[in-house]
Formats: sequence, C-alpha cells, structure tokens
Amino acid sequence: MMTAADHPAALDPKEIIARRISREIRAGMLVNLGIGLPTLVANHLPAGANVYFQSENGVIGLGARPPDGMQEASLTDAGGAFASAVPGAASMDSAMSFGLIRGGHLDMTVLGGLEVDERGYLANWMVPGKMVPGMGGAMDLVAGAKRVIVAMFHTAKGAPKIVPECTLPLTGARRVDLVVTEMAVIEPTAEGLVLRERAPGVTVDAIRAATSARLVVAAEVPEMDLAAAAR
Amino acid sequence: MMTAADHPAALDPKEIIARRISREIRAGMLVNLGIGLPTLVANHLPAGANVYFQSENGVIGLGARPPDGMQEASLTDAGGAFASAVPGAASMDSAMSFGLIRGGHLDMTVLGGLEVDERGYLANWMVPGKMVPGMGGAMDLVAGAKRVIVAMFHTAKGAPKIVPECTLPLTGARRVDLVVTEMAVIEPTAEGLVLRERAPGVTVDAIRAATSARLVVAAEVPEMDLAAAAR
Amino acid sequence: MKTAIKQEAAAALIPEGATILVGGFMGVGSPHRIIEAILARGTRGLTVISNDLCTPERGVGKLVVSGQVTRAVVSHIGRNPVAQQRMLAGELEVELVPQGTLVERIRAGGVGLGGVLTATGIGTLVEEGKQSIEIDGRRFLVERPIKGDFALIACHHADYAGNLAYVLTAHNFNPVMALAAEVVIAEPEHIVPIGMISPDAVKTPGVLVDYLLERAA
Amino acid sequence: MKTAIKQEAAAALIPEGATILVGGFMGVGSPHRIIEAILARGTRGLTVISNDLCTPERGVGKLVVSGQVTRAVVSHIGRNPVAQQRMLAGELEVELVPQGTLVERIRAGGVGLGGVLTATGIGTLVEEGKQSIEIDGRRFLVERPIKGDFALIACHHADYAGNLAYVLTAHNFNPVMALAAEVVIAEPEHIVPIGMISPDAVKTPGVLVDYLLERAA
Repeated sequence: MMTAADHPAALDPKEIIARRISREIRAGMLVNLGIGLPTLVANHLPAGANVYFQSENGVIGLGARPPDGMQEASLTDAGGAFASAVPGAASMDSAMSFGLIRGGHLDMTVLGGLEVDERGYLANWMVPGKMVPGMGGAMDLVAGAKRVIVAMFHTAKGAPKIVPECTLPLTGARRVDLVVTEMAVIEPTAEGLVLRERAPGVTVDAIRAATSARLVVAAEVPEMDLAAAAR
Repeated sequence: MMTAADHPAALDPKEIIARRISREIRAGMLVNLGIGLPTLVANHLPAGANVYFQSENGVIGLGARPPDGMQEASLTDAGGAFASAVPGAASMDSAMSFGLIRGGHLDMTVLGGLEVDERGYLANWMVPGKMVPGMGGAMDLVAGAKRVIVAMFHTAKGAPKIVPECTLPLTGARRVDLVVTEMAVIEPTAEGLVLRERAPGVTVDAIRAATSARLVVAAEVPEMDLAAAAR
Repeated sequence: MKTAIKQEAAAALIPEGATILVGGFMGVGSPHRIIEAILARGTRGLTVISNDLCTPERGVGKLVVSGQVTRAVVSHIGRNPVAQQRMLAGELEVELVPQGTLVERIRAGGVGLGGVLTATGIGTLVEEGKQSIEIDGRRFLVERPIKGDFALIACHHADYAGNLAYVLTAHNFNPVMALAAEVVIAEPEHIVPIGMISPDAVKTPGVLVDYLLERAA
Repeated sequence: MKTAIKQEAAAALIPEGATILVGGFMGVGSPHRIIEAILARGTRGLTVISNDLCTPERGVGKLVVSGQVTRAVVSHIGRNPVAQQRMLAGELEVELVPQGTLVERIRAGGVGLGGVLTATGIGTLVEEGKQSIEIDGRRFLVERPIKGDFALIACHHADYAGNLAYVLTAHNFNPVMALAAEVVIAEPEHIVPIGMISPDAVKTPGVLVDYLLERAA
C-alpha cells in the first residue's frame, strides 16, 4: 500500500514539519506542544506510543479534541480550546505545572518561532510596537525543558527566519536543540548551525538561499525520513 | 456549683498556663500548638468554639486523641502521636503546611520555651553540647505566625527563664507577643517586658524574685482570669 | 462556618483602585459571576493580576473593554485585540511576566518568601531593571513577590467551612492566588455540607477563604 | 506503564554513598519496606535527607543505628537518642534545617529555582555562613536548593502509570521529594489499574516516578 509518506513532495509544508518532529519523540517521554503548528505533531504518533502530552494550563495526558457535544468546560488545552484526557491523566495547578517545566521534568517542548539565530537563540514572542501578546509559558519552556525543538516555516514572506542574530526580542538565552522547517533540519551547536537533513527534493543550495545565517554543511546531507512515526 | 476555676490555687501549674492561654484564642482562629505543655491548651476550649488547630505535619482541623483501637496510622500530630480530625478538616503536604505558617496565615502559635529575654526573643530549641534535637518547625513558627505565645514554667530548677539576654541559641529574632507562666503573664514590648497579670495568689515581689530580666510593672497588676475559656 | 453571599455583595467589597488576583486560564476556572457583578457595579481603577486577559467577550477581558482596568499583570493578553490596542496606545499599563514566574511570584507572596530566584527571562527583556544573583556559578533573576487586596477564586465545589476543590484544567492559578490576598472570595459551582469533601481532596483549606459566593441560581 | 518491582530490587538500585530523600514524619508516610531492604542489603555511606530521624526502632532511624548513614539533613533528630549521641560524638554529621526551609529547599531543587529567600533563621545559628539579600528593606537568607540521587516515597495508592495519591498526615515531604531526585522509587500500599485514580486526586504525576514497589504481601 502506498501512503502519503511515499510521496513526501505531495505533503503540505506543515505536515512535513509535524511528521519529522514526531520522529524525535520516544516512548515514555513527557512532551509539551506549543499552540498552532506544534500541535500537529501529536497527529503523527501511533496509538499506544506511551507518550504523555502536557498542557501547561494544568494537565498531563492531554488527549484529542472531543467531538461536538462531548466537551467539558473545565478541560481545555493551552490555547483555551476544548480537550480530552487519556486514562492515567493527572491534573494540577499552575505552580505544579510550571514546576515540572522549570524543574527539568519535561523531556521535550515543540515551539513555534519567529527567528532563530547562529547562537541557537529563539525569538518567538513579540514584534515590538506591533504584536505584543505576551510570552505566556514560552520563556519557561525555553529555560526549563530538556529539549527545545522549534517548528517553523523556513521563511516569512520570502524573508529568512534563520538569521545571523535575532532582530526580535529573545525568548531565552538558551541554545535550542533542533530547528525543523519544511526545508531542513538544523541543529544549533557550539560550532554553529549544522544542516542535518534536507526535506525530500530540496537542495542544499535552496536551503542556503533561504537562510541568512551561516550554515555548517557536511559533504553529504541526507533527506528527512518522513515514513515512520514514534518508535 | 463550684469548679476548679473557683479555686485556682488548687490548679496544677500546667493547668494555670493552659487555661490562661486558652483565653487568648478567638473564634475563627487557626492555631498551632507546640508539642508538650502547649498541647494542653486545647483542653480548655468549649465544644463548638469554631477554632481550627493546625498540626504542621499536614492537617488543619486536628482533633482529640482517638481511643484505643480507633487510631489510623496515617493521622498523627506533630509529635507523631495518633490524632483525629474534625469534619471540615483539610490535609496537605509540608510545603503547603509551612506555606501557611510562613505566609502569615496562622493566627497564633503556642510554643514551649527555655528562655525569653528583654528583647522578647525566644530560645527553645537547643542546649549546646547537651540537647540538640533540631528546631523542627519552631523557627518557621516564630518567624511566620501572626501571634507567638510562649507557654513555659517561670523557672527551671529554681533558675529564672526570663532573662536579660538569652544565653541559649535563639529560635528567632522576632519579639514574641506574650509569655504565660504559672506565675505571670508578661508582654514583650518596645519598652521592655511588661508584667500584665499575676497568677492568683502570686505577688509581684515573688514574680520579680523569680525573674532575672527587668520587668516593667504598673501600679496595679491584676490577677489572671482563669474562669472562662474561649469566647 | 461561612455564610454564602450574593455576587453583588462580593463586588461591593472591592473598592476603586483595588488590586485583584483573578483565577483562570482563558476564562476556564475564572470567577465569572463575580466578574459580572464588578462589571455591573462599575468599580474603576482596578489592577488585575491574572494569567491572561481572555477575550473581549469573556472573563477579565470584559473589565478591560469596560475601561475598569488601569493596570494588568499577566503572562499573555489572551485573544483580546482591545487589550492589545489599548496597551500599544499606552491607555492600559501591562506588565508581562513569564507564566511560571508569575505563578511563583504569587506563591512567594502567599507563603512569605522574599522573592523567586529563576533562570526564566535571563538574557531577555524580562531581565531589564531587575536584580540578579549568582548561585553556584549560575545567574538567577530575583523576582518580587506579588500580593493582592483581593483574590477572586473559582472552584468546582466548596463546603461551608470554606474548603475548596478544583477539577481538571480549572485549577490553574486559583489555589495559589487563594494564598496571596488580604481577602479571598471564592465562587464555587456547588456548596456541600461540611464533611462531604475528603480532607485529601481539599486544595484550598477553608481558613484561607473569607467569603463564599452563593451557588449559581 | 510501570512494572512493579520487589523491595530487594529497589534497594539494589541504590549504591554506596548515595544521597537519598526519604519521605515521612516520625515514620508516618515513610517507605518502610524500602528502608528494610536497604537495611538488609547493608548499603553504607548514605546521606539521608528527611524531616527527622524517627526512633532507633523505626524508619530511617534504623539506618542510623546500623551505621549506614554518614550524613543527615533533617529538621529534627526525632526521638532517636542513638542519633543524638553519635551526632554529639561527631560520628554522624547532621545539618539541622528549619522544617519549612527544608521543604522549600527541596521544592526549589525540584522545580528549578535558584534557591529560597526566607526570613526563617535570620538572627539565629541557621544564618551562619549564608548569603543574605535585602528586598524592599527586609533581609532574607538565601537558602540553597536540595536534590537527591534517589527519592524514596511512600503513598497510599498508585496506578500503573505511576500516579500517586496520599492520605491525611502521610503526605508530608513525599510529594515534594518526588520532584527533586534523579530516580524516584514509590512504595504504595495499593496499586490500582490505570484510570482508577481521578486526575484531580493525583498529587504526584506518574511521569515523575521511575519505579513502583510491589504492594505489601
């Protein structure tokens, strides 16, 4: 049987990002998914993957969106949308929820991004004078999660989002662990931004052209494996 | 009908202290009683006094000792002895329990004492080289409770315990609010230790003789009223 | 024993210019009836400390739209374009605080700590004007405790001793805020007789609660 | 899903010289079966962090009597004359910490705070050798976070997701200690199937728990 994964070129850019990030998740992990694009990652985990999702508003074991008529007003996700919970879920107040995040108990967070720079620093919470919604839990997640993965489009209106130095206010002074876009997988390291993988059919030159930061590029850059979900 | 209160001279010294302190307790208060002598205070509150006792090991609404055969291993007081709980009790972990103490939510604590001095400072947790059991919750109680009342005998083996300056290590650098002994009620103030009341039949001279600290004494020092319990 | 009061009576306790801690996360676990009563009463000059400013049609967001809020201390303005617009226009003073720092600052106020030592915000705008301290070679911001005049708490059920129990994601800031205000007003969905809530299910002991709102009609 | 292990297997995880956080207050809410297994195994050089040292016949007090404890960080030595004697003789190193400071230091370790700013201990021996900081004109001690290699937790019941629930005064240090160790071993009285504990009754989420002890025989 052919699946969408066999024709990755046909995949929606968001799907490429979500599918690739889902492969970073291992059994037994506690994972926090940011609002928006990061949320899609959950769709790519097989049933019974034994992964717990945390919603920082106070639940571990967040489940899928409930069908109409089956929503409970007191069970929502971090975006305020109705959610469900899996058997074995735990609810808690914000002090405990952020205690888990800041205490290093969260194995992974997947966050959206406005900019990532050569230091591996992330800016994702404001555009001065224009969009100042507040950082919510983003700064805590960046400071506290064991792994921080940025899920974002490679460019915005044609302009590179992976830049030499962030022009927007930083979310934290911590080097994020991985950046996944619809074009590439990039790992910030002490030596700079290492290009680890290309999206299927995307050339290294195309990635370079869409990136204003300096990239460290090996002789051979493999294509993303988008076939399998969480192991 | 004559009661023991009509013959206070017949009262046990501990009973005088406990009975007098019980009169400091008001309806609606949250009160913590230290191990030993302070515990006796609870015996002098009328049923339905609407006072909640906190035990710092994690319960608000501590009740009387349960009869033999009705103890529950997971319900004990701060001395580790079996306890009961009243309807409307709340149990909690030590972080919450001490959060209440340190956050100023505890209306009153009654603590034992080894020494109190002219500054109103209390020493009650160790005798260097001899008895060093640890401060337990005493330092938190002294630092955090709204009112700190010291319940102790006036002297130890004839030696005054109310002294110019504590010779034993302090429990805190906070002026306690009241000292109640079997001889006197003394209020530490900015002007010094004010003798507020005498035990029935005890003269001011007798109190002075048993006290090495300077006392501020008014022309008339009334006798303790030991008749009524909590109003 | 607490006597349950009406929402109008609760709102009447709160004077102009008060600082109110308001529970809730995007309106979930918010004391909506008390908020409605404050709205009806028109109390002005409020400082609101809350996770977010919800939406213009819901929760504390409505108090922003009505112009009753002068200052807000939040982690996020929510999906409230009115709040964003007034904030950018300088009509609403907003202090943005990382969510984990916000809840810890309120907890610090409630449990008598001098402040919070945190790595969150280091190297960002949050650090500006703040003291920092080095401990074992790592630098931490010193964040101030937060206390309010009033805490407006929503809970699932209460008893007449004032003990409160919460469910699912409606806990959020409520149990912590109940520690950190001079006057605590709780809005339960249900009030049960004393003894009906297991001591282990109580997350806010009744001694912290000053007023209990009548259950919804 | 957690698989429950035997107490001997739990003790075998703990090497000589380990720092162990042990729940309980005078033995109430202490993981007695794990302690027995450590006693049987004879693991030496332990640093014990616990509220107290109980009695010579019970709880962590037994590990002091057996000579397996080198260092103790406690608020009180309990009613343990053996501990007192060894402490005064210099054979057992004891750090005495005010109970509220002890639990906050463990919490700080567990939730990633740089330390605790507290007024408790100001003007006493507890202050010696410690940094202090002035905030709004008040002086606070800077107390260090505490973490352990292992947390040995007692609870009333657990499920196979590792979620833990506690009762009455057996909560004490357990929920906080479960946050502050590399490896968390929980000793439940009962283990129920997943889904049997309400999410609201869970005070230690299963993600914090590494090992679950078999229920008592």
